[in-house]
Amino acid sequence: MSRPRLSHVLTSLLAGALGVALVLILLELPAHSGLAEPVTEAMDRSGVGHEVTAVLLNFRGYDTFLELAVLLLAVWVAWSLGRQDPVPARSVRGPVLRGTLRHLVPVAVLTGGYLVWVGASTTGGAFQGGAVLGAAGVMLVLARPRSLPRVPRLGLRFVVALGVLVFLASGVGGLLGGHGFMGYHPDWAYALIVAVELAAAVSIGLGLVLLFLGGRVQGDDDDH
Amino acid sequence: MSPWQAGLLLAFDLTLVLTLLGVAWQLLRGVNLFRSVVLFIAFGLLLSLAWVRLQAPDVALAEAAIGAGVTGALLLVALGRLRRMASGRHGGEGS
Amino acid sequence: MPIAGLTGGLSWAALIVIVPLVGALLTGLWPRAGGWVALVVALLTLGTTLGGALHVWWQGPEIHALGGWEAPLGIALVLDGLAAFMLLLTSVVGLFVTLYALGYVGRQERSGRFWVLWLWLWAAMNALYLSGDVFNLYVTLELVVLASVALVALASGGPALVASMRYLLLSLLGSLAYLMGVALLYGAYGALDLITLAEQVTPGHLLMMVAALMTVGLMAKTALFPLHGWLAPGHGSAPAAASPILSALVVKVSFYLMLRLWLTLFPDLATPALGVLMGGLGGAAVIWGGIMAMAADRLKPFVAYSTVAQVGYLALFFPFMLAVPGGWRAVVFFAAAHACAKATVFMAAGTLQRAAGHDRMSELADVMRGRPISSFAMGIAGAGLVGLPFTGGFIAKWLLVETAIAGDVWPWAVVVVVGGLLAGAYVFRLLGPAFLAGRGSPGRPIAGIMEWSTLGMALVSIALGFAGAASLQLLDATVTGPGGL
Amino acid sequence: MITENLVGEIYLVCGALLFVLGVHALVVRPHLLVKVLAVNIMGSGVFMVLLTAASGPDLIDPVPHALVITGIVVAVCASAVALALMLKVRAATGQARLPSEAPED
Repeated sequence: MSRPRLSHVLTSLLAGALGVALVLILLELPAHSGLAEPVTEAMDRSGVGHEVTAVLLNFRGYDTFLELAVLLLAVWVAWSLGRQDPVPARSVRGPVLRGTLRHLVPVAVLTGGYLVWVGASTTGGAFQGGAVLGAAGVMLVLARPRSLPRVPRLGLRFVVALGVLVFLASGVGGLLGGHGFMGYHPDWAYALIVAVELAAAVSIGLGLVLLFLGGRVQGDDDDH
Repeated sequence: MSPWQAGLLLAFDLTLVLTLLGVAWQLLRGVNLFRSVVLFIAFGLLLSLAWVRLQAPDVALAEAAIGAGVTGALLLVALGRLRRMASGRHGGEGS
Repeated sequence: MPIAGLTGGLSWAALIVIVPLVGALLTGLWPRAGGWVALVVALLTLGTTLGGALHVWWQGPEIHALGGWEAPLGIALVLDGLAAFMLLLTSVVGLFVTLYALGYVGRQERSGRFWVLWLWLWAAMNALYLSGDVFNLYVTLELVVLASVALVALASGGPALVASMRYLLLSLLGSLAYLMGVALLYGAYGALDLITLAEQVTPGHLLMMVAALMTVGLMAKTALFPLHGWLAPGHGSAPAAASPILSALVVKVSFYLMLRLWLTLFPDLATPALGVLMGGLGGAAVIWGGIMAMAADRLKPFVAYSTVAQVGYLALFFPFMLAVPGGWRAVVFFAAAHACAKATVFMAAGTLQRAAGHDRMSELADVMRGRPISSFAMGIAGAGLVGLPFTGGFIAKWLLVETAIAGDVWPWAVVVVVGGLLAGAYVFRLLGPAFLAGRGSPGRPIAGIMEWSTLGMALVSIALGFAGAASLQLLDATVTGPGGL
Repeated sequence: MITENLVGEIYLVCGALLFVLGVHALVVRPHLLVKVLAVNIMGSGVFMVLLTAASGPDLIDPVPHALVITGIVVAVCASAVALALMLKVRAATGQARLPSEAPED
């Protein structure tokens, strides 16, 4: 038992030293406003009114694209790790949850859609909206684990990948149109960004539900 | 902003930061896994409060929904599965 | 370094990212068609990579401003000599591994999983090599980590799963240390673009902290000496088609990023003491890995320990970078030579393991005699690992020794030579039994393409021996910091 | 003006400490679930530094906001994979922790 303790003490000391050094260095940081100015200058060419959305979907759209790819890859990885047992073994019984769900799910879908929609002009966006959709999906699964909607398998995979597919198509379109990979024609920027965000929100929602399920849905082990 | 308000906000910030650090310390001790997970969800919600204070409402929304909500749900499910494996009612997963 | 203007239209850099990504998406949608998609994608990727490399060769580096947003605001793809070289290496090794895997996972149950993960990994590696933005590099790093962890875990079984878990946690630790470095950089300079940052950074406490966070984080991923614990069990227990990818390519990814960061952001921080420290760690890895390989009794862990040893040479870029301008190029060439040789050895090892039904080294002689193609390929690759003449490994070690002597840091030449002797000893231990007279048996049936692709990979490692000068010239077209190392 | 800076400094210090707490727990705590929590806490610390370091005096810089949102999604994906892997490890080895045969072998 003494050896692990020694290594623990050592780790604590090292971590403490790292903390002190980090704090000292952070307190010396100069005050500046980063990229706020270039962002403000470019806003009128971005197609949307909200700065964070402009950065996420336009200026640094490639980051967001790869991030959607991370989510998709995580779903495939969870898939490849094999089936976990379906999430709770029994459904939650009783009228309360059913009744709540009947009202809650449409509200959640509306909220999700709304969040995506307003993301163009104010706080909100694909990720927040997608997360709300995902939460609604998780509730549905919790309430009715035995009767998962039997989406066609290819269809399911397609919907999870939809965000990446639409974003990639838009990005390649930008490349062919001479605006650079992941670029938009300024006149089309708004429409394309909203389309990408909607597709992304749907994929994020479904992806989160699938991660929650631990990968593959019942009756969907067909890749052999 | 009047000095009063500023002082109040500063007190709020200090309390928030100390609570965050305290919660993080408690949950990372890992004495009781269920407690750790619940504290983690609370940590996520407090964190989104901090993001609001740092004038980042978008991040606050994402943190509350994804950081606290989805991660919390994932953790709870994983914990439930661990417990079921431990109690032996399931012989692991069927892959 | 002249930089060919910003390209607006079709760009090689963008194509090199798009092609494998489309493949990854297609295999995700139709896992059954994975093998054929992968083959087509491998050929197309090799084609676009060649095109990109020729572009760099003739016209210099290409910088593609994504979305038309120029550097401080947007993200740039940077296709320069170093990136082109690594991309080309990935494509060539990737093509042969794909051919090998066609035979290996072909009709196996759940082969779809392998193809999806492998193509995602490929796309992620290409994106990482091309990214010129420190935050974007973090996202691509995470993609690489998730895909490679899952490849290790494909071999379900206690040791493989524990190894992949350890690998995942260490990688996440490394990624977040790297990200903390990114946060510090942004806090201090308000920029994320590598080239913009390179012009602004000034040596000081902050930059030292950033360098320490990023280097230690990436060392863990490269499995450089004190942080190598996860590599041997991970690479040793992964499926045979995944081991060559992990050992030959994935380890090089974080090495590449470390090198890239030191060339652009931290050249002023490199001090002789640091060179001695990192070189010393490298030397220790060479010796330790060699000894562990001598002691291993199963084939795949044996090959994995050889990777631990060979990764040690990569750390020599620190002392070399200081000693000779452009001295790091020898190390990059070594990385390529090692990648080709190690991919061959792992592929041959997988074939022998499947043919024999086990990989206990003491009992493999029969199968090695009965599988002359694989054994011959392994022999060539083994010669490459040792650094015998007529292999890429020979040229690589020659360049390393030459650089060490030219820079008057000859102790590192001793490390290279001693490491070569150790490698000679353990490679002989591997191949020796095959030369003894005895019965040969081909063992269980094996898809022919597995053996022929292994031989092809071995021939590439010989061909590399003739590409030394050209490689160094390509590497000259690398975008570096103002320090101009 | 002084309070403005002070507020930033409070959060910067908090970010650094969260990061360090996470590193410490990741190394020291044996249970894999706690290790996953530790990774998340580390990430939160980095996000806090990132958000605070660039919240300048007058203009609000939206770029770190976008980066942190990206980071949050990446973190949840990594956590999901880590948890799934943890369950596999638990099923295969019977315990949800890494065997302690030292990392130096």
